[in-house]
Amino acid sequence: MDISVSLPGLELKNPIMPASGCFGFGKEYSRFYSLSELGAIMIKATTPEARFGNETPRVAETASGMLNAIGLQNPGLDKVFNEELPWLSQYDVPIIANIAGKTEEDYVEVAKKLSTSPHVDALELNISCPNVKEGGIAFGTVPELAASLTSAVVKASNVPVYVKLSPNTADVVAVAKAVENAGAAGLTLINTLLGMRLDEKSGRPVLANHTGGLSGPAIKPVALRMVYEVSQAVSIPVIGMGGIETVQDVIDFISAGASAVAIGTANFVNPFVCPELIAALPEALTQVGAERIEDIQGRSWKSLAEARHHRT
Amino acid sequence: MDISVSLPGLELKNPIMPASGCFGFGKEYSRFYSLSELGAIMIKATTPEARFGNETPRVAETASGMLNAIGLQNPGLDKVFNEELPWLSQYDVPIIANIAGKTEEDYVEVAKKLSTSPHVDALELNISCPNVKEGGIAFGTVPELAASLTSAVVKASNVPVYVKLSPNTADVVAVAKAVENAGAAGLTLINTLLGMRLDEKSGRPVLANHTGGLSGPAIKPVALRMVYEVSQAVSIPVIGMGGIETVQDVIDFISAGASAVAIGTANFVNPFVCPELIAALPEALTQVGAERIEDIQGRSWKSLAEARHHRT
Amino acid sequence: MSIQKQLLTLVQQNEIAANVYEAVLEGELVSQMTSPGQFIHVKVQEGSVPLLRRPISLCDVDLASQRLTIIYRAQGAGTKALAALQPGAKVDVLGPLGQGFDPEMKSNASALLIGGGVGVPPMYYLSKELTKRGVKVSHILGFDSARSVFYEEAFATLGPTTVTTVDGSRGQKGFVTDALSHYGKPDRVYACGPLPMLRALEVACQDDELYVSLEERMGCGVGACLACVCRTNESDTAYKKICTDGPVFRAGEVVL
Amino acid sequence: MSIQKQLLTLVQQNEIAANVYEAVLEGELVSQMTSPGQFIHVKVQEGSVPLLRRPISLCDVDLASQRLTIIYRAQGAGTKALAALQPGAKVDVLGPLGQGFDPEMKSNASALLIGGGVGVPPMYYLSKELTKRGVKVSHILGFDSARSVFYEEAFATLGPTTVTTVDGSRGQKGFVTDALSHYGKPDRVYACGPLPMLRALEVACQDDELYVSLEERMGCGVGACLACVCRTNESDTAYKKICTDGPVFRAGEVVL
Ligand SMILES: Cc1cc2nc3c(=O)[nH]c(=O)nc-3n(C[C@H](O)[C@H](O)[C@H](O)COP(=O)(O)OP(=O)(O)OC[C@H]3O[C@@H](n4cnc5c(N)ncnc54)[C@H](O)[C@@H]3O)c2cc1C
Ligand SMILES: Cc1cc2nc3c(=O)[nH]c(=O)nc-3n(C[C@H](O)[C@H](O)[C@H](O)COP(=O)(O)OP(=O)(O)OC[C@H]3O[C@@H](n4cnc5c(N)ncnc54)[C@H](O)[C@@H]3O)c2cc1C
Ligand SMILES: Cc1cc2nc3c(=O)[nH]c(=O)nc-3n(C[C@H](O)[C@H](O)[C@H](O)COP(=O)(O)O)c2cc1C
Ligand SMILES: Cc1cc2nc3c(=O)[nH]c(=O)nc-3n(C[C@H](O)[C@H](O)[C@H](O)COP(=O)(O)O)c2cc1C
Ligand code: FES
Ligand code: FES
Repeated sequence: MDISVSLPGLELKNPIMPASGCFGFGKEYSRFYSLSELGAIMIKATTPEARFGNETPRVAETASGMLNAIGLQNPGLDKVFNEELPWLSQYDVPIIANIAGKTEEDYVEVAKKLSTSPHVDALELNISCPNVKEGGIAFGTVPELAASLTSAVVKASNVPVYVKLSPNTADVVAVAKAVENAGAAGLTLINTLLGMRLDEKSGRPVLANHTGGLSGPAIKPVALRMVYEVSQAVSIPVIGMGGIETVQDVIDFISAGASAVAIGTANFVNPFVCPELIAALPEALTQVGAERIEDIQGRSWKSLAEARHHRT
Repeated sequence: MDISVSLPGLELKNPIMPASGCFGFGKEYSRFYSLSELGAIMIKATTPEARFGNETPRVAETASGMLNAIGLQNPGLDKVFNEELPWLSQYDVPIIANIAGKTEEDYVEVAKKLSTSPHVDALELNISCPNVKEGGIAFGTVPELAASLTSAVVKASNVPVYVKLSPNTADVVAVAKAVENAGAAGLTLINTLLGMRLDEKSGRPVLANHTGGLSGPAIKPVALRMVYEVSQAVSIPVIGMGGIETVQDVIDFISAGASAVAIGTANFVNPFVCPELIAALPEALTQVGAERIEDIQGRSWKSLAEARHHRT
Repeated sequence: MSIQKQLLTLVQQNEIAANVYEAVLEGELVSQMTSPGQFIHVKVQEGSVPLLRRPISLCDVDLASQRLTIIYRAQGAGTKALAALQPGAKVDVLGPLGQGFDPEMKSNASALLIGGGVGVPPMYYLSKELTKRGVKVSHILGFDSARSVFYEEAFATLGPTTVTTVDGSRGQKGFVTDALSHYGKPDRVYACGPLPMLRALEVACQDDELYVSLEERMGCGVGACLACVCRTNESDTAYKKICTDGPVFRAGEVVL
Repeated sequence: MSIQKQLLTLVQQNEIAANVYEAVLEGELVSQMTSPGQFIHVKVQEGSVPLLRRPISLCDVDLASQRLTIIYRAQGAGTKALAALQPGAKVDVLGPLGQGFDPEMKSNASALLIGGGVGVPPMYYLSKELTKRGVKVSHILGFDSARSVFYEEAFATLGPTTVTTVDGSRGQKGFVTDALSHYGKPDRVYACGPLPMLRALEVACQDDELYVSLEERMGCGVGACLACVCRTNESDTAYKKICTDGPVFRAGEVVL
């Protein structure tokens, strides 16, 4: 079965890719399987300068989820450009570079340089990191700010720009439409929900950063709802993520309207999750009567629209 | 140990109460234990007219959580006033009446009448129901709208008004401050997060309403974070809720800054959860070195503030 | 009869048809379970996955040994976890819940019991209770295919029994309604199964005294959350709760 | 030596001190586990609660029988669930992970091994490997109180062993640092335990060749998520990952 997917700038062998921040720059998981098996790789957020990130503890577990407050630790633009990306070029896999910063200038600087790398196929504009004051979350919750940042980055970039949306907002559709109008080639969602855990004895926050981003199966219902809403409202493709662990989860996100999906937290639980999902997908598609991804993409709302249509 | 709590309009024997919509008007759980054991009862949302609510299915399960889309089904203002409330008066327990509507006039009408009932001790203004188009969620996400609705209801009410905040917003603190300034006597949070589940085979939404409100342990980290942020920013009391199941969860919410807590979904899992938590609380407080609720209330941020203070 | 929550002990569990399990639970609480058509609400395992209880009908009760039998299809997370439990496991049961079938009929009256799929189990306890009262029982049991059939002989010991399968791989090919003609006009008809089956029976048995048992996704199981309502014809906002007013209703009492 | 994920079989489990469990796991993967100080990353049970793996040090390995021993404190959700498993259970193990202690020393060299609480277990495998190489080992094992003490005799068969307890209910009263004076100047010191203990040792053993094993909350355990970093003195942004660069570091290599 053909499970390839074509997206702006990205010819994916399959719709499964690791999510940014959960896969480093690929080296670690390359010890478990060949990265060429993946649909694409979303690499860790890059900022202009190297960053240490937050103090530890940086993770805490919650019911069916985890909190993280890494704080955009990364080796900085130059090192990513000169070392990480060339290393990745040994694999036959599209690279989506996640970019972050404090100011519009930061984003533009990273976008400009990374998008000229022969190894970068698309950018993922991270306007939704909840773990650093300047992590772009303000950009991500105000449609106008999101749009103007998107315009600037699209202008600076040589490759298609995907915008990563924050779930910490009252109206994700408004942000989605704003960045679509501003030239985004696609959308990726969701980033983590802002949460916290307290130490049982002391009552203090477990995370050094106090609050962190909630990911994992706990957030899947929220993610699915946002993919469902956004994919109906825009005409650019959506890459869905949030709590995906099983091939049924992949089917669910595609049914909700995603063209491809990303896997975050599940890599930590099972380092082989991405190749396992890729291997399981054809059979799962057959089970739901699909011959290719598009057959079920958005079927959650397409079937409802048809039902409405037939009724009138 | 004294676990009583005094809040505006409410003298609570203990800080544990069932959350609105998860306890009907009390009758069902009165078969399991005496309602007089409870700190208070938050009764099901009341609207001016009787409502049937949404079609079924109305619930779906998710990882460590559940979705509901009841749709504010209730017997209407008159029946609540004339039948449900007088029935409840046989118990020695404060009643917090949750009120909802489509328009400001609706809210005011319900507030005016219910607050004159001798059996109602406080109102809970539900500006956060995600399951009906007019469920107030727009009121709940825009600070100005929330404030003007709160003013109107406070003016109409004979009893203190608590405002129930929505988590489906980028800035819960802004809404909290706005309604505090508008005269709210206290805040209750959080209501459910908007989510969805798809049927595995058909790919269609499981809920007839398509989307629903996510509750249960999955949302606890988000709820805790919001209680933590809001309780630091306002000087009115906060009643915390979202995923509480165990006495440790109660300790966590109080540590985060809540003065009392409400239990929703857990009632469905264990009909005895409220009295069990009430019974377990004194020992749990002792374990963390507290002699009364206030000793640990807000300790998550009070200790951090002290640490900051000592450092400078 | 009071609703209680108790840990029952799983004493036996068998797969009796494809993905269909028969489990026997033992404990004091069982002595409350005297009404066929009632259900128990099962918390399959501790912890938050699966979170909610699962409603399962009483299939058989032995008051003397304080044992109850349930039969369920392992389909989703909860029932699969239940199927994985080993004898000796403790199972958290809330019950008995709901209004069961009224088994009071005159001796020698005739009753037709119709079950579809996992709607068959409650019919067994009901059939035994009716038989005790001298009622002449007959059964129509509908399944997908031979692989799904269970309890055919057990029912046959109580009264005439027709099995139908959709694919004809066992018994009569077709739906339960296709077998109605064998049984003339019984004094009462009891039915439990998928909604389309119940709707078809409501039409086919419109002249009979028909009782149906309904299913709906539940939250609390005790009437508090309003997850499980169905409409009645009385008014736009009138409703019944399946968990407490039902699951058994007289045909016509609620809108199917 | 490659990291793999495999289901090991729990063959034995005992509570050997208050809330402290010794578990023996068997499977092929064990043949990779040749380096003391390395750890395994354990998915205690299927499903999303607990979600993440738990890092636990190798305490002993028997390559011949393909069995490993771990000792862990049952404190939170994951380790409590692990403690509840019965022999025969399958446990999903990822490993071996991290850089262990370097056990290569000259025969007859002297090594002092210091463990605190659940930092004691890795010292046992290390002590056996050093002993194999003819190294003279001594041990200081620090615990809270007599109730928490384990493996005292096991260590004593390998070399001189001092137990300290904070409350003095067993061995010497005080901290491990209070017992250092008994052991002169060893050629090398190895330590694993709580951060305050390691910090105290960094000061007390500043003239020694000291190796410490660190703990931090982990996400992936394989170097990808950056949950477990610690700073080094090289620069503001310089760091080491405990899961892959460690957990064992030469004192001074990282900032404690
Ligand atoms: C009164 C009553 C009696 C029942 N008796 C039986 C019986 O004797 N044997 C049997 O096999 N089944 C019976 N059912 C159906 C049974 O409850 C569901 O099959 C079961 O809850 C599904 O759980 P799951 O973990 O397999 O599915 P999941 O898909 O994991 O369930 C997710 C959620 O949906 C609910 N749900 C899913 N399907 C149904 C359904 N058909 N009815 C109600 N809730 C559902 C679950 O309770 C749970 O909350 C009965 C249902 C009701 C309401
Ligand atoms: C390299 C390494 C080796 C270890 N070896 C041992 C050992 O041999 N014996 C032993 O008893 N303990 C050991 N620990 C500590 C052990 O990992 C934790 O006690 C355990 O993860 C706590 O899990 P829980 O389910 O009990 O706690 P929870 O409170 O349920 O855990 C919640 C989360 O916090 C993490 N966590 C909590 N405490 C710690 C901690 N101290 N260190 C790391 N993560 C933590 C958990 O992994 C989990 O992700 C080791 C830790 C590391 C990093
Ligand atoms: C440890 C960790 C680090 C993350 N770092 C980033 C990041 O650098 N940039 C980003 O856009 N998202 C980051 N995310 C968010 C994930 O890419 C993903 O959007 C989110 O975790 C939801 O997916 P999941 O539930 O599959 O993990 C991070 C998530 C985790 C758990
Ligand atoms: C079935 C159901 C019905 C609810 N109905 C209401 C309601 O009528 N009014 C309201 O303010 N909140 C309602 N809620 C929200 C709860 O009061 C509570 O805020 C939320 O469920 C989070 O708490 P929990 O995780 O303990 O359930 C409802 C929740 C559930 C699960
Ligand atoms: S399941 Fe809650 S009212 Fe019926
Ligand atoms: S735990 Fe993920 S990098 Fe160490």
